[in-house]
Amino acid sequence: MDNTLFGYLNYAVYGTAVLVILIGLYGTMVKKSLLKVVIGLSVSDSGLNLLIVAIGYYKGGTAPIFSPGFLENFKSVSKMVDPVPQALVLTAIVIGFGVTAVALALVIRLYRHHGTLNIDEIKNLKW
Amino acid sequence: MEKVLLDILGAIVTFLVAFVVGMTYGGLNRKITARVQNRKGPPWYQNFIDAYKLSSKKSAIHHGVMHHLGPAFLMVTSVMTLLIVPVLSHNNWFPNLNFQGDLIFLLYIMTFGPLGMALGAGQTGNPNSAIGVTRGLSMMVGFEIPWVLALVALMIQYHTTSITGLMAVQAHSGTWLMFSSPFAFIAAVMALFGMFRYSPFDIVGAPTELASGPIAETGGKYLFVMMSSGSVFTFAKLTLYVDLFLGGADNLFILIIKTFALYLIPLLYSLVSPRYRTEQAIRWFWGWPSFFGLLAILQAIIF
Amino acid sequence: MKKVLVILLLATLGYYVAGTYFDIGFGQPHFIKGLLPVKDIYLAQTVKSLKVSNAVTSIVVNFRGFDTLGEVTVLFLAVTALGSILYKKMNVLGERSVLFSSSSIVTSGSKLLFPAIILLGFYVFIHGHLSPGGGFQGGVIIASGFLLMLLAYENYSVSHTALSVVESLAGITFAGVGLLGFMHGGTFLQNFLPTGVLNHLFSGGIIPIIYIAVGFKVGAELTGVIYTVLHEKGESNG
Amino acid sequence: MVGTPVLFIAIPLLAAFLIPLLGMIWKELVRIVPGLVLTYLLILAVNLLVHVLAHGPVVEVIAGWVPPIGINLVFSVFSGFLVTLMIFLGLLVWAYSYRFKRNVDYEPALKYFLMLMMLITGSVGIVLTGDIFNMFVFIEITSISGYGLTAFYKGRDSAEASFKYVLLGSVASTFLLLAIMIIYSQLGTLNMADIANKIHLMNPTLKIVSYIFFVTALGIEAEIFPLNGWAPDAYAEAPGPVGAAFAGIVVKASVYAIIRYTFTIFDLSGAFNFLIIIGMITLIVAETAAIRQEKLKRMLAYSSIGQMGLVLVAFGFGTEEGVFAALFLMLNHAIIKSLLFFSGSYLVYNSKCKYIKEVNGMSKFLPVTSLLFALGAFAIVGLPPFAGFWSKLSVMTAAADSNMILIMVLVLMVSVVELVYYLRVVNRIYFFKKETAIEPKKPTFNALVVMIVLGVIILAIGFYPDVVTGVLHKASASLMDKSQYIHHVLSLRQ
Amino acid sequence: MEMIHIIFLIFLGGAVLTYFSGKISKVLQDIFFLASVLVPAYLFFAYVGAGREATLSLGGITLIWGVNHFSWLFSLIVLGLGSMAAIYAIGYMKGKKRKGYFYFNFILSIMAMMGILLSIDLISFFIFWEIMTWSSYLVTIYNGHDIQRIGIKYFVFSAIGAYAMLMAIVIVHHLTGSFLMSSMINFYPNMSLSMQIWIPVMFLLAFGVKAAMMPLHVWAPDAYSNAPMAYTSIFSGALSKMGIYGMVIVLVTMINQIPQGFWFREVIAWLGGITAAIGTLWAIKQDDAKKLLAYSSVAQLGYIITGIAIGTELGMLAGLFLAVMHALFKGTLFMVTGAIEKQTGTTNFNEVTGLIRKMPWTFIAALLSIIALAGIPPLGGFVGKWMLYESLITSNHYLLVIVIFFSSTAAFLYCYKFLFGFFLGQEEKEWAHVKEAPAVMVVPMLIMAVMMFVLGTFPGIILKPINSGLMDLGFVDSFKHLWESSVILNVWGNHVVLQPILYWIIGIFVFFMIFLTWKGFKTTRYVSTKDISSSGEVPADDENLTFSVGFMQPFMRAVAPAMRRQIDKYYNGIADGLESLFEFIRRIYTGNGQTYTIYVIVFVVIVLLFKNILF
Repeated sequence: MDNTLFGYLNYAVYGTAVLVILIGLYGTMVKKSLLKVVIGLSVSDSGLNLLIVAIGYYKGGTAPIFSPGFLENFKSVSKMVDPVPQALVLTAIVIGFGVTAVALALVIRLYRHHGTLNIDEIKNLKW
Repeated sequence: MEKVLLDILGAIVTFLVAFVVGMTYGGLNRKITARVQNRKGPPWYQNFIDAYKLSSKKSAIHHGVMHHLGPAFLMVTSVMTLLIVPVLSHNNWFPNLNFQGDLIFLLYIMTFGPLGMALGAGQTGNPNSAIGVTRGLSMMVGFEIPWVLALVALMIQYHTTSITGLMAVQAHSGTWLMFSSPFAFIAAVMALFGMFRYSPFDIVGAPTELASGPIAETGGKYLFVMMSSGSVFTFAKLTLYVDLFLGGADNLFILIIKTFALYLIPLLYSLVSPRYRTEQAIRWFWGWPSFFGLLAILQAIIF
Repeated sequence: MKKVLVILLLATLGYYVAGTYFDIGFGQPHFIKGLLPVKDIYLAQTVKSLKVSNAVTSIVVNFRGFDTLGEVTVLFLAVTALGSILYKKMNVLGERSVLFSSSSIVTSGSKLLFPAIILLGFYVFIHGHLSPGGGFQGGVIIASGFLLMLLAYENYSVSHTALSVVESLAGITFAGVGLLGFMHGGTFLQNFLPTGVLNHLFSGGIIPIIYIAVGFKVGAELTGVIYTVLHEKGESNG
Repeated sequence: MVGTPVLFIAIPLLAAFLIPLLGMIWKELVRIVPGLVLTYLLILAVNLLVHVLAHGPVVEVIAGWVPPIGINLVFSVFSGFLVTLMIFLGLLVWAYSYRFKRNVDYEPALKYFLMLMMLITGSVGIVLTGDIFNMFVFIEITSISGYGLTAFYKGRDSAEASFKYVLLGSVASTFLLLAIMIIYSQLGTLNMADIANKIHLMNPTLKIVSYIFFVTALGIEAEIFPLNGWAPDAYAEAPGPVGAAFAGIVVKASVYAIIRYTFTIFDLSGAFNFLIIIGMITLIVAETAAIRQEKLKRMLAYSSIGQMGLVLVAFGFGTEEGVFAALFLMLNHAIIKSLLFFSGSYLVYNSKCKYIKEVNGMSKFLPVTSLLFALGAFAIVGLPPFAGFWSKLSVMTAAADSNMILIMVLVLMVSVVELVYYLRVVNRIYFFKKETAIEPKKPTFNALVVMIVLGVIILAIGFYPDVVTGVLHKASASLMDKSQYIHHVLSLRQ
Repeated sequence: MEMIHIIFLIFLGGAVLTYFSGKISKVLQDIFFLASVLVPAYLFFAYVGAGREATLSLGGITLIWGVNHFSWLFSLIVLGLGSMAAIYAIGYMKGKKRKGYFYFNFILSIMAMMGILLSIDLISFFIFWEIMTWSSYLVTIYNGHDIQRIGIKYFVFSAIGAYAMLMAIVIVHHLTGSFLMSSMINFYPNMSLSMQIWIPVMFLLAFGVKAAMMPLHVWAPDAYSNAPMAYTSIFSGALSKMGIYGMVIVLVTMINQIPQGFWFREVIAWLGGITAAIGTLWAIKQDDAKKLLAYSSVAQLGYIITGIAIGTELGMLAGLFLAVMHALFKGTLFMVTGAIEKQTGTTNFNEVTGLIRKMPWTFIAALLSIIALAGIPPLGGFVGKWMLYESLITSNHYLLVIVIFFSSTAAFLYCYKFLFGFFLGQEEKEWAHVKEAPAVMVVPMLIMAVMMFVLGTFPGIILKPINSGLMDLGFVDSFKHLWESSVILNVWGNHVVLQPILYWIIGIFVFFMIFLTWKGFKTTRYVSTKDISSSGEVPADDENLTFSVGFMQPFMRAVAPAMRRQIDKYYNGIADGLESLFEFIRRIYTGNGQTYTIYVIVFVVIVLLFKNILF
């Protein structure tokens, strides 16, 4: 790892992504409101997506789109960033959306059933 | 066939001897007790008179088959014990069953009669009988322990389980087992107290309290058989002790002396002892007598 | 107490996760030397055999098209699960929740914008193989158009049956195209159409077809989700 | 041509998209079509399995791109066996849930059967796929169907159970993606065989971290303690047949995933012991928790978790015998636990809280169901001559051959615990007086048939285990042969 | 197809047929039941001899069944007693509910026992062992009351034992690569010392449970007394002998081969002795005939265990002879109890009295078996007891012989209690209606009583098979020729000749019987038990004078210190402790989804922290 500005960026991007994941998890684990719990899940998903996309990045890379003239100008595909994480993140986002939708629907059901959003009061099933 | 007849004849003779001696001891017992208590007491032949009277009585009622047969069971035990115990050594008149049984067998055949009698007593429906029986059986568990300890000690010391074997040991060494195995003798004699059920171990019969316990509903011929069985049994037991510990006897006179001497021990002890309750009696037997029995076994192992 | 514990735990976890990714490195080649990463094959093949200029699209729809089929299924299932979870007896939709009614500027503005949004959505997924974007993105844009309408008009309604039919037809198209490829070339989702010329609209074989189907499906499904969740007022006893 | 693995995914997906349309034609079709699909898949699976047993694994590429470029499906004896088992169970679950509740509306029925079919498809996909990211997608398909099915009943705490499931499921997918990205960033590939081929080049620390994340993520689905908080709730609150599907199908798929990662993909020597440790902890905690349960389905759920722990332990021996034992356990557990869930659901059918005490004296009202429950209880604790015995024996044999004496002792002690709580229930069914006024519900005809079929299978395996041991031996051999797997997948040419 | 296969098929098919034929006709069910017990028994004795083997391959394991002299001996117990109990069961079960259930498990138990005896490999041994366990368990809880504790206790103990055995089996398989018993035995001397000790221990744990050995006996009294009496007779008579069967095999073929075997035998012999003593004491305390007999069974099994554990030939013979005798007399006694239960509806001594005149045949059977149980000559029990004492004395077990003797003497107390409680004492009006049990129940009892009588005088009948069985196990035979006659002897050369003794006893008995009856019995008249001299008064008809509460109170007071500690309580304490531990574990699942999420993170963090150790 070089000590240039880019070296710090290294820490900054991954660090941010991990931090966002952790913040999301913290919200999931500590917040009392069901909605906040779901938001926590969503936040950690975002962090994760950020992390995945960041892996695919190359210093100075271009978008993996062979727009007219690209091959003529660059001659090499190695200038492109890795398209695979992008494809994966697309899937991850959609799945994250699906899960969030289901979770929100469940929150609605729980609110209907218990009349509260406090997770500590929704403990009928235990032991 | 001739041998069988001879055997039966021998048995009858043995039985008669045992009956007479046993009855006499019973009479002497009553006499001695009376004298010690500063009474005149009945004559020594009083038991014969009682027996005669009982045997000539005719029973009018019975309480069922077991009640009817109970005395017969009792008699089987007495006679079988008598037949297995060698009455006189070196004597062809009383060989009986001497070589066909051993001490363990004897121990078990001795319990046959009490059980039969207990059944008879039970069928009468008299609660006192049943109470007496339970006390008797409980007490039996008590005194059997020192008794068996003593016997086991003898058996392991001399590597034989038969009475004749033990007698042969004494004849061979010339020493009575009473002296070579003193602890066993002590334990056995203490167990003898229980066997005779004289005071302080007379709670089984408990004449005043239980109306004589097991025999409460028995009279006439039944009582006669029981009484004679008791006499025979007394003699058989004493003979067994003599055989085991006092070197046996060559003729009847010596036998009677030795047995009477032995008989005096429980008799005299009974005169100075009040009655124990059942559990006290059991605990007593599991106390010092058993201790001596264990010592006997220790001795047998070490020597 | 609990919070401190959680923070400690997350800090430890973060230490390891971040450490791992710092080790991997950012923005520089991280593949182990000497290995040929699949992305190089993808980038080469997307031009060579698929004639698709958007490499992400070619991965999403063709190289890893099976993932996308699954992804579409996930969405479909999410809608189904949502419907199942929020299902109410008697088959009546609950009352719509309205916080405050929209002003006429909003309503007429929305009406104006709606066709443009829909058009943009169509554009995005039709050109998915040429430019950034694709079926998912286009579908989302379409759904956002419907969201706008739903927000602007209190009594705006979308036909549930129509949504369902679109959804199903789009899904069937995807799976059916895949099966056609299976029958044609022996493998599922195999390209059986001429690939055309790079950077032309009609190029890439089945890729645009699938992406269009995905676009319709995503649009319909997201609209369905929004519509269902919006009508969730009343009935507190479940 | 006997058919190809991709049809296991494609056909149900197509059907899933079709079902809403078909439902507009005739409402009953939404109930029937999944059954038809599953029947077809079962025939396909059996055919393929027979083929594979004779000719070796079938590797199917998708979209014409050979591994490692494209996604591939592998139908080896090992995965094929599991697929056949899952589809068979799925068919039974379908048949059982057909008219399980009388008065279900059209819409929920549609959604129920759709999600059930996708639950099965997702699990089958997990087992078949040869790509780690594709596996993630299938896991999500399974999970989301699971969330929906768990929350299917209204008016109970099912939403709560489902919410916990969602919570943990999301955490699981987070960890799964983290792990996948670590692997990808190092090896540049997502194909399992390719990864397995190259994994030795990886930095050990990264390898271990990614393995841990994988196990955590899959462990949540596979109900490893302490990751299984959702499981008892979900089992207890989901409809009865779905409980059986969870126990018999979903968990199996997740365990398969863990095993695939441990045996084939990663080459960590400590992983086997790790499996033994977590399996053992799971087994002990779950079985001991089960003994104090008051609700029938929760008890079954804990028991199911415990069994999965035992399966992991058996896999953890790392020997072919261990794998054989584990597969046998999985098979038995799938069949027997399904039977228990099926019959147990009817024993507490009309009860609201499903307390164990409500099964008291049910044998008088539901003789066949009670008998089958008792049969299942006897079988699952491993009493001969029922099916469970043979798997217990093979586990013990494998443990002895691996010199795991302590494990044997612990497993057997836990078995005693298991015995106790199952016997308690059986006692209640047969020898207690009925206390509550809950009306017993007679099983529907198809449910009865399903249960009897399961009972017959239990007896058949118990009396003649050879019907399955041959397949199981080949399946375990195919799992153990890692290089063969890699060879089969990577030798394909364009 | 070998005859052994056919026998098992008949058992199995018979069980199923019996179960389902009850839906058609009760009579048909009875016929099927009898047939499926008696036909295999006949086939076995007629067609299966030593050396015949049958195999079956299951799951890659070859199961081998065959018979040798030793297992033939036990088959005699199982099938003989089983047949008797089956005939008896027809009468006993008449009019009861759940007949099919009972018959089914009855047949399965017998099949399982036969399977155990015929097994040559360990797996089929274990399979049949478990079948035996659960089928007997199912019968144990037949009555349905109080089953929560009893049945489970039985099953849990059995399972612990069986699992220990399973462990031993698989370890043996690991060491030898084979499930055959013979290969285990052959390999045994080559094992490491720890295995040489642990494998027998694990086997003995299993057998000890079934044989109700001391610390493992707590299930037995409850289980024996709770099962229907028709079954308990084989439960106690035959099923418990399976433990003895296994013990003998382990002791003879394995433990005797190593020098440490001495300690094994000592410990087991002492456990047997203590079992006998404790069982007897508790039996005396019981007020219910079933419980009394159950505890008595425990005690008797203690003798048997002691006998076989001493390991001398005489001891083995004694133990096995006692096993046969125990099957006979305890089987009969349980049948007697069952007959009384059937006729009166209760087995409590405090309720039933004075049945002797109502049920005379039952009484005779009971009397003979009690005499045999107590070990009083001339019945068979004596022979076993005698040989046991002789073997103990001649092998230097001085203290053990005292323990055994104490137990055996104290046994008189409960023997008498049994007879008195049921048959003797006051005849109360309450039981005036009681009739003798039906012939189908009485005949088996009487047959067995006669057998006891015969064996008491001619023990050679059964000692010879025992001897050849022991020789099959590898015992050196030292006094084979003498078992032909009715003589029993010990290694010191002392002997008891039984035949003349019997004649003498009969002679004396008959003589005095005639003496008492001569001109007497006809003229005397029977009076009721109310006609007694109770302090000079005649009690009224409605006055209940029966003495049964606190029957052996004085004795119990004497031994009270020994009975203060109940092993049961320790087990209960352990069970309670475990339950609360489990309750605690259960609380891990708090019901809060967030907590579960925290668990996940905790798991990850812990594994990450220890990753260098784990991987």
